[in-house]
Amino acid sequence: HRGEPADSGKPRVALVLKTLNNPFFIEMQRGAREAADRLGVDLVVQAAERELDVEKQMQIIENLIQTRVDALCVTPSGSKEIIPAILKANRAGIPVLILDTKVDASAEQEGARFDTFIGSDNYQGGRLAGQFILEQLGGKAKVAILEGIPGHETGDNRLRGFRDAIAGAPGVEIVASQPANWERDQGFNVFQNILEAHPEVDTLFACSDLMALGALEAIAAAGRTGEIRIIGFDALAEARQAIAEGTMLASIAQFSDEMGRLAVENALRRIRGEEIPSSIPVRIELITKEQVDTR
Amino acid sequence: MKAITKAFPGVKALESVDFDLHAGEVHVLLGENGAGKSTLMKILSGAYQRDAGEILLQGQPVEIDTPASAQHLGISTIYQEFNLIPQMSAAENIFLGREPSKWGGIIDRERLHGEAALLLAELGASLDPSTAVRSLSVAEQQMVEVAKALSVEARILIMDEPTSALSGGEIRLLFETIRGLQRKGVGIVYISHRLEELAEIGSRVTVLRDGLVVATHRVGEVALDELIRQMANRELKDHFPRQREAPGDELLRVEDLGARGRFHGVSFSLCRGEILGLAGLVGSGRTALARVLFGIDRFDSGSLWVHGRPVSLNSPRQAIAAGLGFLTEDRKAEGLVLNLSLRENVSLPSLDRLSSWGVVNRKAEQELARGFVESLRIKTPSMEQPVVYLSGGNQQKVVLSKWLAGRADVFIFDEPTRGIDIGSKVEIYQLMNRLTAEGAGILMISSELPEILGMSDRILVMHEGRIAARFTHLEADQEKLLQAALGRGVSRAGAGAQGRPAE
Amino acid sequence: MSHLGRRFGTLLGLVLLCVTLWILSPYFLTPSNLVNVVQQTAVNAIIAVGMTFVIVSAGIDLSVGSIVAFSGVILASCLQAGAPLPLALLAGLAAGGACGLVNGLLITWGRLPPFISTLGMMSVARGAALVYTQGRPISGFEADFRFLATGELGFLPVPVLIMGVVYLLSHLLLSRTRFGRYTYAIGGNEEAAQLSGVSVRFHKSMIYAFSGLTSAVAAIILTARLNSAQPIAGFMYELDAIAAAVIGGTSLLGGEGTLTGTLIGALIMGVLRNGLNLLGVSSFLQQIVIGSVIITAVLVDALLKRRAS
Amino acid sequence: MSHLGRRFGTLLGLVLLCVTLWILSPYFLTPSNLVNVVQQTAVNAIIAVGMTFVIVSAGIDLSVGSIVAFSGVILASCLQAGAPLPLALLAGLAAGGACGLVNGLLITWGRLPPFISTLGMMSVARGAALVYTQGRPISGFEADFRFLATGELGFLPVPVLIMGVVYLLSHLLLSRTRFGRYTYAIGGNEEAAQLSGVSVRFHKSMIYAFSGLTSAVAAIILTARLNSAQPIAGFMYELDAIAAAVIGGTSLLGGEGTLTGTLIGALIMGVLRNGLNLLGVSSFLQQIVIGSVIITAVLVDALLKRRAS
Ligand SMILES: Nc1ncnc2c1ncn2[C@@H]1O[C@H](COP(=O)(O)OP(=O)(O)OP(=O)(O)O)[C@@H](O)[C@H]1O
Ligand SMILES: Nc1ncnc2c1ncn2[C@@H]1O[C@H](COP(=O)(O)OP(=O)(O)OP(=O)(O)O)[C@@H](O)[C@H]1O
Ligand SMILES: [Mg+2]
Ligand SMILES: [Mg+2]
Repeated sequence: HRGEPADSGKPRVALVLKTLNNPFFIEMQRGAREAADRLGVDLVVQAAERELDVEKQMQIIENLIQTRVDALCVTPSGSKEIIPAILKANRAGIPVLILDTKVDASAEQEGARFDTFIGSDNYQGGRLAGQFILEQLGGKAKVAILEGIPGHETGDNRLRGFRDAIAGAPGVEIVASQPANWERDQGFNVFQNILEAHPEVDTLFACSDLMALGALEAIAAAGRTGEIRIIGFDALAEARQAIAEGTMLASIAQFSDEMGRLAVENALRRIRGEEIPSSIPVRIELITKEQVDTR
Repeated sequence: MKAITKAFPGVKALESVDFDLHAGEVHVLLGENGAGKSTLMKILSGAYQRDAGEILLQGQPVEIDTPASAQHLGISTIYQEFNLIPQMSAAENIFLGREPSKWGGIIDRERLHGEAALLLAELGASLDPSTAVRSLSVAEQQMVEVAKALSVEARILIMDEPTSALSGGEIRLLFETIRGLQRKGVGIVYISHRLEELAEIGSRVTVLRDGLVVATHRVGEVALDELIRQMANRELKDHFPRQREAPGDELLRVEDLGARGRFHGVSFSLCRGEILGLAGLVGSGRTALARVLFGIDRFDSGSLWVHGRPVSLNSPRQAIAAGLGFLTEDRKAEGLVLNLSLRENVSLPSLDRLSSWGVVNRKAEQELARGFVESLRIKTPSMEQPVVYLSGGNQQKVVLSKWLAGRADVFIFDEPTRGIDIGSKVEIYQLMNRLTAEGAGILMISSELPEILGMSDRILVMHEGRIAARFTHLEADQEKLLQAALGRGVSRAGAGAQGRPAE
Repeated sequence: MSHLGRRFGTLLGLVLLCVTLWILSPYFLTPSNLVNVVQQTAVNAIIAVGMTFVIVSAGIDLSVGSIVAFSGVILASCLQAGAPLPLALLAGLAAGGACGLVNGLLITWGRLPPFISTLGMMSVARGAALVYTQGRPISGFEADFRFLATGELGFLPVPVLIMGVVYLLSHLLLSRTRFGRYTYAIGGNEEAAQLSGVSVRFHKSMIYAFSGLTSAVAAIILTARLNSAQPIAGFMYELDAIAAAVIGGTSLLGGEGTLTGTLIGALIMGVLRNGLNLLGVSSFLQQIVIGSVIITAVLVDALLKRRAS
Repeated sequence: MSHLGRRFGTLLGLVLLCVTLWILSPYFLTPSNLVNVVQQTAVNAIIAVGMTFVIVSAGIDLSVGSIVAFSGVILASCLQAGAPLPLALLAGLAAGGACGLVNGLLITWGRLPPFISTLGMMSVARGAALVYTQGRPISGFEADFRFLATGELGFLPVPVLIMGVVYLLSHLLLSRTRFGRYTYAIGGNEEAAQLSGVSVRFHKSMIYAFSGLTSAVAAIILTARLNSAQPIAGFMYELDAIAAAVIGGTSLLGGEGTLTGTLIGALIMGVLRNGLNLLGVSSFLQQIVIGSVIITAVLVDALLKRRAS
């Protein structure tokens, strides 16, 4: 009397995202969905309501294990906190593919096995942004930073990469670094306040495009459009448009749709018993006007 | 207590008051509403802190800074306003703070209920100790309060208007209990506005007026009229000023009305210009009837006419629109919005009339409130005083004003003079006279038989949810009413009131 | 007295905060920064208006943030579909008011506790916004709409003006009208209000609808300001709005509160966040400071009150 | 009667939910999944214990999530510093209890509204956790500690066992002891409780300390489960805990509520989330479903109650 979800005979792949409250992951979902439709895969996408909630992500994985999916693709909300969940999947004999965020090195000690890592490095992305300032902007900048939620790993990595890249560069000075909690409206407010205290700021690095787009409007409200170079992160569609219009200078693209596609493709290969590489790098690029225009 | 002084913002409640209490006596405290009686006792019980003065217990100065420390000193209190936890059972309330327990902290429920049942039975209260207090009637709650105070072995027992919500039977039993305590050497402070009680149980009496002690007498050495003069600072001649014209058209008619489990077969009518008294014992169904008449609760059988038309009232709003007004017996729970001001409480049912385009006319509101403050002599520092800070009697006057201010002509008054001093009562009776003269009819529920006898034109007596007897005010007397309320001699008394049939 | 004392205490808290910031930062007490602060406060302050009505009536509204998102995307999609500005605004307001009304009906006719009904609405409205937009923001509007955030009349930015008008009208509504009086009465003693002939169900429903409406007004400003409506907007706004009301002296037990108090409460939070940015306080420390300042501001108030009594 | 009716209604809601899921998904009613659900519910359910005490006393505790994070990192740092397990556990519990006690003291001696004091603590404890760890999680513990999450006694996972013990003891505390009676009394009518000689200040302080303590117990399980203590853990847990209590029939106005109700409330939320995952409902729709189910579950309850009266 009860429908048997696996009755289609299609391979079932689960994709567990950090959250769907973020265009980055919506793109990832889209990429995965397209691949799944193409390849005849039964794709289940689940995400916690809140990106920070590592425990909810663990619950989702536990629950999906109960439904005996054929493969599990996960974007870890916490690089260490994901390990117990991977162990559970291992025990259930479900292949695990990690996306976007690397699993902490201690996984090996713990005996947690995953089949591949598909993605790029947030730390690397932060470095790219920093190097861009050094190399392309003449190495001179008074920088303000908009941080994500304090203590949130993704933001921390981007931030560390950025700071490491510009460390020691004589002409680059960080004059302000404040959290705007990943949110567009806080990006607006916080940057408006930073501009009050530091009118000399000429460069903004925002740990996500959402905050950058908020700041963009704050700059417009202050009548200083074009005076401040904005570098965002994620290369959202809106950010690309802003880059094309010249109101934003650059953003870091991680191609999450590609990650989604690769995840489904490789999950399928893994289910069929084929070998897959233990690491599948996805491009990470700095997007500027040229790249946007050539698309 | 020596030279006790206490001020509230805008009010000097007590001014250098001396008060003493001997073991085994009942010291009655008299005074008008707002005279400071409750305040004085709250200082003794640790609920308030005095501004100046001294408290001596058996000659030793003591510091009473919390209710708990008063309890340790053997001072037990029945407050004028109920202090019960509505969600908890009667038994739990009675022993709150002193639960019988075993193994350090686990409550011994059996003992709790057993002892509570015993205490309540002693007081003649036939209520199940496990019922939640919020579903008890006001009178029953009062019994719980009394039981709560008696559950401690106290040296001093303070009783602030313990009988204002009770009727004859319970009062007698309560007095028995008081006498028993007296014999055990407990000193009792007794506050009441029912002066007839004074002679019955009082040993000494102290009169307070405006926060000052006027005099202390031995009971029996002073005439009632003299006490009244000392309280009110004026003469009071007629305690029940009755002025009535011949009754006019019928306002309200009830036929065979019944609500399951509460009352049945109730029929009567109320005409313009008359006061219909409704007497009965606690729990006889009077309040339940009033609630149905006002559209709060539904009836299961029978019918209801207002102004000659059959109506079915589904909400108080509809009842008010139909010309009804209902003064509830529980002023704190149902009558007042405690944190709103006097002005705002008085005008609440009349806001439709007092506002234009939804904007409240404050001037008109103030005028309205001022009128009642003056005519009912409500003691308050201002019209803007939140009613929570008024004395009990003055709160009652606010509830009364609230309904007098409306445009009703069918009034249901449930214990209207509860806690009101004798002087103000007369004023309220005069107001009732004025209402009837203007063509209103009043259904007056009261447990004070003198009031029922003194003010009603006709009297109904309820017993266990039925009308047990009907009288005209001429044929009734205390004994007849009491017998009927107890369910005795119904048939004999029943015929008289049919003199003016409902039809 | 107690009312006034209360408001005075929080006002003192605000003043103390401002003086501290004025000493610590040269940028704080500049006209442009002050205008910024008020402007940044507008969204929360406006949501807090409806919240104050709700809390005064002894309720709570957890759905305001989600209603901001929902009415924002409705408004934005109307604008993008080319609807004339007034119509789009009306659609946004109607969406917010409707969500609020559903809250009210669930509470009055469904007899749900306000916490549950608005918690449910919080999820449902957010989910509806996400489904409606497929999770994507709707961005890029005409100048006439954006004027609502970027425009100035005299030296006053339009959002500040809107906030002023909302506060003025709502203050009159709460303190001068029958509707306001019934709100206090319901919050103070619902049963007494009912027995006094107040149609409690009707009024409560209206109170929640009003809260939905003010959230929609906030959504208009937010959308115009960011030039974008996001389905994930307004996240955790309920907490800020409740905080503004409670810091401003509104009691969660109902029956007490004023809109001047709420405005002060919202300003305290706005000034605090602004100050932390101006001072460049490190992100980890910010949380500690915010918490401590909120506690201190209200402690000042509580102490003053104790003095008075 | 009303108590029982209330609990019965929510229980019926839970049963209906389970039956629906059983029909919709073959994976739901398997022993392993049921154990799984209960285990996932443990953290929220345990936090909700303290929350129930607080709400019954007519208060609110917004700081539970932050206390989870704070006591988690204290515990974790003790473990990493090589402290013996019992000592580390004690340190974590003490940290939680202390935060709760501060809440209580601010409320009783500082006369702050519970909302404000715990809102402040929510920020401060979170900030303290961030500063203490410099924002980084503390991970990797010995097997003996992790046993608290991964171990099983018989077929019962240890977290479920801990939850059972916490509920049993707390239920006795709330329903059988003076402490419990006073909690109800304070919530029902604080003034009356005071006048009856209950030391309201002392008891309230203890109630908030107890809530801090149960949050710390939850932190132990959470940390062991994730093998990591994060300074940002427990974000928005307060909402889930309050929801569990309120769905379970605890009134935010105080004086009413039971722990069996709260447990049912927590299970409803846990089962619901589990079921949505099993069914593979899309994330956007999930929010709509969660909101609707919460409303429906409590509506069932409200309807039953109306029938009864
Ligand atoms: N908490 C308070 N705050 C402000 N004023 C108060 C407070 N309590 C009492 N008062 C005022 O003190 C005066 C004395 O009040 P009290 O309650 O002692 O009167 P009472 O003699 O008991 O009157 P009643 O017969 O009406 O009970 C009154 O004017 C009252 O308004
Ligand atoms: N609709 C109702 N819902 C709940 N309880 C009710 C309702 N109507 C009446 N009661 C309760 O039923 C009990 C009996 O009330 P009843 O009206 O019989 O008392 P009464 O005659 O008014 O007594 P009193 O002398 O106290 O006025 C009381 O506890 C009252 O509160
Ligand atoms: Mg008194
Ligand atoms: Mg009665």
